[in-house]
Amino acid sequence: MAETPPARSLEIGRAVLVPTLTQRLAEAPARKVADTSLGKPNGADDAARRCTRIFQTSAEGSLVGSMDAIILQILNGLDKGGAYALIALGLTLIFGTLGVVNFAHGALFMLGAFCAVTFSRLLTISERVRDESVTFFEAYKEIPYLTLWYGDTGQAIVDWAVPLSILLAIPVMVLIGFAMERGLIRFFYKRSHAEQILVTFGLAIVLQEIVKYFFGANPIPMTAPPALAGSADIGALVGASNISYPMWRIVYFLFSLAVISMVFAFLQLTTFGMVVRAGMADRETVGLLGINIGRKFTIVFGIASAVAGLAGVMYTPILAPNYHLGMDFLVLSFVVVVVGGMGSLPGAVLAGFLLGILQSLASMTEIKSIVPGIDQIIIYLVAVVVLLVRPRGLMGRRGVMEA
Amino acid sequence: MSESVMTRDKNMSKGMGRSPAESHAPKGEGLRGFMSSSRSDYLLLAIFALAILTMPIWLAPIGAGYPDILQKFAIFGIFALGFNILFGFSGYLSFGHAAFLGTGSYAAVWMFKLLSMNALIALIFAIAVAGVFALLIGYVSLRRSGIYFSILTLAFAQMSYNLAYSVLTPITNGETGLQVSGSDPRILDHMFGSPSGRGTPDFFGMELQGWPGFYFCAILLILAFFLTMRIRNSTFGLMLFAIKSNQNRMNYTGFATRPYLLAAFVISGMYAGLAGGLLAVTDPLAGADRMQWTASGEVVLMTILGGVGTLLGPVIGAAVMKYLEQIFSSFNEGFLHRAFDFLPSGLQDFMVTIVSPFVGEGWHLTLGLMFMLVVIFLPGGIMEGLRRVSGRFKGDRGAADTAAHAGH
Amino acid sequence: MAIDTSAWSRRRLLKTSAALGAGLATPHFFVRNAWSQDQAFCNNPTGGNVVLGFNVPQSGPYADEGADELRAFQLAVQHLNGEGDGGLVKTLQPSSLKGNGILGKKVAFVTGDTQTKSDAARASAKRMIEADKAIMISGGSSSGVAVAVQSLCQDMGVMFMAGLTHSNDTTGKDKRRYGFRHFFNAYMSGQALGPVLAEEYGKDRKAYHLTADYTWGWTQEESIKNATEALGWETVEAVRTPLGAGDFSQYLTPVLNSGADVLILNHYGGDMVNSLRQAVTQFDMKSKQVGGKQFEIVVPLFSELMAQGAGEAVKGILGTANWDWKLDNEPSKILAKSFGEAYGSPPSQAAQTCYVQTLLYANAAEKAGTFYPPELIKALEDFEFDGMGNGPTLYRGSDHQCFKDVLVVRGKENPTNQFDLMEIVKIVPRDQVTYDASIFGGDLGPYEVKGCAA
Amino acid sequence: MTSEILSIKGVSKRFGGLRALDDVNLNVRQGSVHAIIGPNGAGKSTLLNCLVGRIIPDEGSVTFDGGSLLGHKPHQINQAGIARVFQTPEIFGELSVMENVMIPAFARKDGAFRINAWSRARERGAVREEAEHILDDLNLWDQRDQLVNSMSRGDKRRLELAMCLVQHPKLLLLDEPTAGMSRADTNNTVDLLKKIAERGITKVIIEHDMHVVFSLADKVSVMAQGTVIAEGTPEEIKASPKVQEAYLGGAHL
Repeated sequence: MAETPPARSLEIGRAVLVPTLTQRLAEAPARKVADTSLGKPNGADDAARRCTRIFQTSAEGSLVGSMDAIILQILNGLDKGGAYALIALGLTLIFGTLGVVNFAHGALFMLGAFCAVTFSRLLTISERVRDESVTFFEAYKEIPYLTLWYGDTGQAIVDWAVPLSILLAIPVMVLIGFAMERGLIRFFYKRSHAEQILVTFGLAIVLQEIVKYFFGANPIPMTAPPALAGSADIGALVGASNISYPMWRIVYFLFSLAVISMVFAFLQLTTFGMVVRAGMADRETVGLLGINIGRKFTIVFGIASAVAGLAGVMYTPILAPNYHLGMDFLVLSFVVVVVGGMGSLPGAVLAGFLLGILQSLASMTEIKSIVPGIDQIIIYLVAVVVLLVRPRGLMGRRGVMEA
Repeated sequence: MSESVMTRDKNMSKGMGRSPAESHAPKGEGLRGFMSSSRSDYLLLAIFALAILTMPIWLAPIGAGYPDILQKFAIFGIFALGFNILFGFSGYLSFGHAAFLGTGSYAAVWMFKLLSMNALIALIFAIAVAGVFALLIGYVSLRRSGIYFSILTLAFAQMSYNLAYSVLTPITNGETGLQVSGSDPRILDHMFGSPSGRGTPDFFGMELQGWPGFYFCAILLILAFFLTMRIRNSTFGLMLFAIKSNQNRMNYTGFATRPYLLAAFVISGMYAGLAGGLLAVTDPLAGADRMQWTASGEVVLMTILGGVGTLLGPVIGAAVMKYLEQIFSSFNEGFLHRAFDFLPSGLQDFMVTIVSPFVGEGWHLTLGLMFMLVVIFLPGGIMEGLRRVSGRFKGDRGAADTAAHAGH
Repeated sequence: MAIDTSAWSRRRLLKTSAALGAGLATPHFFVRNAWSQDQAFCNNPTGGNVVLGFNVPQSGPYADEGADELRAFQLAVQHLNGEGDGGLVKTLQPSSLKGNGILGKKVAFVTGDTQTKSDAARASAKRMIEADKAIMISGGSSSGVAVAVQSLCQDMGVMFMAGLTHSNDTTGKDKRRYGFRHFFNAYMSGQALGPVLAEEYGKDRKAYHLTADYTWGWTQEESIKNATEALGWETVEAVRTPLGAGDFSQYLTPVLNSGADVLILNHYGGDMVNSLRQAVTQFDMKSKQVGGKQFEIVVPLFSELMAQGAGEAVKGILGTANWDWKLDNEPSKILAKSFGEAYGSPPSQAAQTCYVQTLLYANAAEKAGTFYPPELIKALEDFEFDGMGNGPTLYRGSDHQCFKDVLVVRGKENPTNQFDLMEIVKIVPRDQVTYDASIFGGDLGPYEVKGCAA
Repeated sequence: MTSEILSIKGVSKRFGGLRALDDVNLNVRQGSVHAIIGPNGAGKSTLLNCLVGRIIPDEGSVTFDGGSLLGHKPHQINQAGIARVFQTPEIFGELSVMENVMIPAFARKDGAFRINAWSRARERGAVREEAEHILDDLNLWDQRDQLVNSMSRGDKRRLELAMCLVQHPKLLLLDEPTAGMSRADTNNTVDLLKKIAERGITKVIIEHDMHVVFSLADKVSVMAQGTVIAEGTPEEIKASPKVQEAYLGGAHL
């Protein structure tokens, strides 16, 4: 019947669990103290008390508890915001330089995620072995060749499939970006935004239907490498007690920072970047300087596509990808871009993190009990408030996309 | 009322004589009918009405000759017509019009529940509520323009949708959708002793399901079309086109543009409310899905697909999209095998293999491809395609006409 | 797609539905009066065919589940027409099925896409009824859709045999005379799951609910809450999460510090896949200790496709199911074999319920000797049967809910093959999950409706 | 009352660190043609923008026809009787010439908002008549049904002028009406402007072409570095050594 807890955890067989187990057992009493100090909320509707719980210091240290909660939510916001920022960054890049409203950008994010799926499928190309355990009909199970041939090393490569698939995703996504720009988008630079929306939306639908055709509609589970799965105690880092947070999410946040820095460094430090920035500031002038912007645009599109793709690759362990993933992020990413200010790269990043954090904080039970449903509308509410207070978003320039 | 207007119109046009602008109309059709004569307007209206009312006959061969889909054609036609008044005439792209569609539906169902199953009361209420809602959202959103305006409308609609789905369930009945039931008060019906047993909306005794429902929607579509035509030809419509063309000049010409835009926004919101109300009238259930951004996006796509700023385009775009959604999605492999039955067996299988990814569960693929093809090859939407085709048919005669105008 | 896996069965199907084309093309407009005079009910089949309408999600997040349901429908149609191995047509007890269609008419079918949206589902159902003259509608992969289509069918006078719908409302406050549900509901999940939870995790537990913020989520939360609180559990918090939130981390972080030691995920589909995976693989909850107790996660409603989507995370998670292909009884084995041979994978519980619903409809028609819905409804009401894989089953007349054994299942720790995702922990007997129909209220409505013939 | 229709007193405007306008004082007499000249970046267009409400000055006052213009929106200022011709024509490119002229005519008739969905635009007889007159006056009659986008640059400018004139403004602001025109076109425009001078509309003209300035203006103000450095009759300006030095040195006379 009920197994003893330690044996059970071991049985799950994730290597990382074993060393942390003793540590965790040691923590248990401390946690218990914190638990009791939080008090047992039994009436889920006592809003006032909850308010007190977050905002007021109490002798028993409930501040520590609520601070923990707030820190955790900010962490949540950061990794969520990382994804928003990466998608919005590419969207803004395309918009700022090319002046194209790209409704297929969410689809690029989705394609990135499926690059990871494909890569891990390639790694696990398997021998089909007749599965004897199914007796009703002929069924086959599969054992990856990598494991068959290289044993543990092979298995390790399979385990690290998601981060490794970045290697596949960058060239593939850049190529997809090139193809999209050369084959379709470039014919739409001079067309109205409405037509750009229609054609890129059509493209997004086509792309997702193609993915559905090959991968089905069900979400596909992707796992983080074992060493980065599970959660880490980062309480020590920030000087608070007992904050454990999923490791992969921390990785994702750092990854997004790295990619954002790389994009900014590229734009600031290279001649190419200078031209692109000049193009974002004043496209006509750059054209007059006799610089071949066409070529540059293609490369910009490739970069934007790769950034969206990378965001998708690394997001797969957090969100099991399905063909619909892009559409789910589409509206959100546009809100992020607009809140940041059309055409402003720092604005897109800032808005991404800001909305991520606000969304997380609004999901706290304490806040939901004061304003029911706030977590469902917070993003849009913030968008409305920002746009009414700052007409062109947080960092937008005058005259861009206002007509 | 409308009759007196018509007579006045006729007299006027007689009095005015034929201006050069009239003969110019065929060429300028892509533009607007602002300068077109009332005679050609009424001809168009008559043809439109005839085509709509005979849809059950001429759409039957392609599998769309049944009441529900024709109701949808008419209802979404009204929705798109109204949307076009804002987007097509004034150039302001709202990404939140589904909010008014949903509001209209909820308002209509609440009228069914509280007052009476009479469609007229429900529709008036639906239009009014959607209009007020549009006034509020429009007043705030129109403080911004361009994509900032679009995102504001989107944000309001998404908030409405999310709340309707969850927190506002007491009003909207959430995911399941608001329905009528036998235990509703229906004060008026009970007062006049005619509680409708089945809970079917009626129009003074005529139950509005099936074919009567379609004709009811169709007549409202024709009225909506007529009204849109009038708006387009009015000074108000001219002002909207002028705003779309050059808002700066409008300001320096002494026009406060925002009242015009707000009026257009509210009018198109009321069209959406009427469409939403009709959805409830033909099928008394209002769900939150109607307010989702995808529904807002759908009407944008319908309008662009049909032809932005044209009169007929949005109606055609709406019908094409609903047709794909309803009919293409229903073509399964069995249907395809029957369709290609005339071919030899091997070829038949081949054709089925080729076609099947595009129909049935693949209908979205066709939709996406169609969007792309239309935008790439027909920048003005389906209307542009029709114009080109008719231009080719007319051939030399058309060219001669144009030359004649040029020499005028 | 997956349908392609068995060319032979498809070919045969095509023949059976071949004669449909002509009927479809006839404008409804002209023939309406013809049949409304002599046959006073909606879509009474006049030719050699009877048309059933299968309304499943073909696009959107539940498309794969819809595809599996569609396969089951197609298999059921084959079996009813006496093709293939006959499947459960042979095992139904008591049976009036003859294996030559329904009442001597060949069974044909039409399909539609619900998009998991009430509006689209009703439009699709209306097309089947108005244009394709379907006499019965079945399918659906969500309760909102089921309730919406069910009430439409009541108005139109067409039978609705619900597919996968788990909300109490479908046969509770929104029940309809023309609607029947074979699938179990949230209340039964709670009743079945409660004792097992107490047995496995003890009676002194503190539960934290994450609930999808819409009607199904709420009824499930309520049912599980009632069942567990009756056992002595305490509910620490019940948090509503937006549908389709994707990333649930902001709702998961507070769980471990709340003092709760059990997380109950009232999610379905993509939400369940994501929340469960995030809780297990990222927040590492299953290896945590709270107050000296092992932290546990419960997913009250399981499905095979979701288990597939959740991957490793589903291991050791308790939940309930309507049916499982590994059940050790003859009909289940026959169905698994028949379905597996045709499509290369065993049927999901959604597929089984759709298959059974189709057969039960056909059986009721044979039993009543007519397609006239009121007679058919009466034949189904309080129909006691067996041989469909769920053990002895009652279609209760007072709310049109099936009562049968409910399975408590657990995500398998060491699956022996790719289809072996769940193990059956307990088969909870029918008596234990039966309840009084009056607790959910609702009104079935009349037998006789004006319907679409009017 | 003075005979000044427009009076600008102490107007200043800063953009960041740049002083675009620095204590500008200017008076325009009723019925006169007042030219503002000056090198590029002298603040001429900024001053016009202040007059039509596009820019709000930091300091100073602008009085028009007895009332202050500051704080009013562009459309209100237009309704007060100021019309402006822009450097690059601001016209309704997608509409016909006739419609372009009818819109400002309507504005004068019912400038306030009014939904009149039932009145067919083309049947508003009085408005149409007025528009036809103006088109005739400005030699645009033959092009009345043409789409504006397809017109030549010179015609577009003429159209914009027509759109302003149909409103019968009390004050007409012209921002470089002959910029980029051939000599022949310029002469035509000068003739045209002389012709409308007969209507007695007060005009403020920004112009680079001295030939135009001296053949039209009653009074000239010279601006440099955001302020007015000289003012007088054309003859006085021509004679002023200060102006010669600051501006006219490099100009074609």
